[in-house]
Amino acid sequence: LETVPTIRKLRAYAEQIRTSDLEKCLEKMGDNVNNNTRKAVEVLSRGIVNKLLHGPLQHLRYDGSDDRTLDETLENMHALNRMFNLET
Amino acid sequence: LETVPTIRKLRAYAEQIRTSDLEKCLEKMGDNVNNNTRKAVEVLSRGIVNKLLHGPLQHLRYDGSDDRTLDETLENMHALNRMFNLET
Amino acid sequence: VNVSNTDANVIMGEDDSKKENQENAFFEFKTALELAQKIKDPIEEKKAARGLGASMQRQGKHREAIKYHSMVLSVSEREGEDSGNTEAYGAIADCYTELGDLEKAATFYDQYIARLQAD
Amino acid sequence: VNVSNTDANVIMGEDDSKKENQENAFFEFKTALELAQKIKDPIEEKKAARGLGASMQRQGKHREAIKYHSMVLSVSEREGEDSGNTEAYGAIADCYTELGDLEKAATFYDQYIARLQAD
Repeated sequence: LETVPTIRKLRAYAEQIRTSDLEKCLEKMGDNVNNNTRKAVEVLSRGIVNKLLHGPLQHLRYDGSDDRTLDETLENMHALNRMFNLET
Repeated sequence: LETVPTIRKLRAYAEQIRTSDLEKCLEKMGDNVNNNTRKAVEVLSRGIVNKLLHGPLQHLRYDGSDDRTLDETLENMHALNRMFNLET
Repeated sequence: VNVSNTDANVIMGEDDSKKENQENAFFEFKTALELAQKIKDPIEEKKAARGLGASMQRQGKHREAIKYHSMVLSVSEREGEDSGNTEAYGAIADCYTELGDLEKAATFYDQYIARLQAD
Repeated sequence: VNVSNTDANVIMGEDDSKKENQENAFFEFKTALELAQKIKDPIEEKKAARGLGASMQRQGKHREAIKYHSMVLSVSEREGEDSGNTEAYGAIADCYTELGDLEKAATFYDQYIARLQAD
């Protein structure tokens, strides 16, 4: 449970990057972009972020059943907090 | 220097996700996609990946001058290896 | 009378900016939701519900936000089609985190994380 | 003679697949590079050089790959315009890593990492 705030912050961090870059991309495409294209680009941005976050977020969840120890999960959390500057 | 192989593998991991999702996106857009759109989408995919990797990769480099300790850098490396399954 | 009206407008104008825009957004999404339910368009219904949830979150109303994000999950269940569920699970978990209910947050994050690698 | 020609074709066909495609790619990029240099189009010149570098990497020829990726950096310097440099630094570092020269790899990764947040 201690890792929940880190999950929250890492999600927010990634979402900010995603929406900002997506906006810039749609701006560049101009007004004549159709809904199909808009949707494909949205799915692209979400897909990349989700797949990149999958590993780290999975390693922040400790369900007691698998090989991972609680210590390791907390080390992952500390490393992510450092690397993404999430403590603030 | 010990962290160099991790940098290499994390880059490769992210690049595989990026190119695969980018390809799917361009397929969905079909043949009538112009060069401007194609370039915007390519820049989007690269921008998201680069910005998300920036924190972790920066924390894998230890130049001896800043606050970060060598131990911390190695802990970051171990955590990334675990979380992205890079050891194989 | 004129002066006090103007004052009121100034104060309202100052209250504008982000929050006012959120309220405009709320009413737009609300209208969209009712319309989507009337014409029975589940995809638009989910989009409107997600928009309402996001708008509530930005206003700090996390309980209401959970209600709207959960609507996405119900529509998915009703229609047997799960688009938007990953984001809904994540958003609901975010709200529970903000409300300090880390147990519930963890449950929803687990659902969210389990879906991250799908396309 | 006919049979042996066909045999040769079968063998060549079997040799196709990935590696052959890489070689085709190499010749296409090589032609593109020469054309771009002739018509003095630095952007296309860099794209062709990057393509040649990537193609060499996929064939495991990391020294040659470094040569082509470095060409991107030289064109940038010549033109005073740095598009493609981030990727070139990263790719050169990857090649040095594969060659076991971790010192050089680290130097190029530093250049790469320093550029990751720019747009």
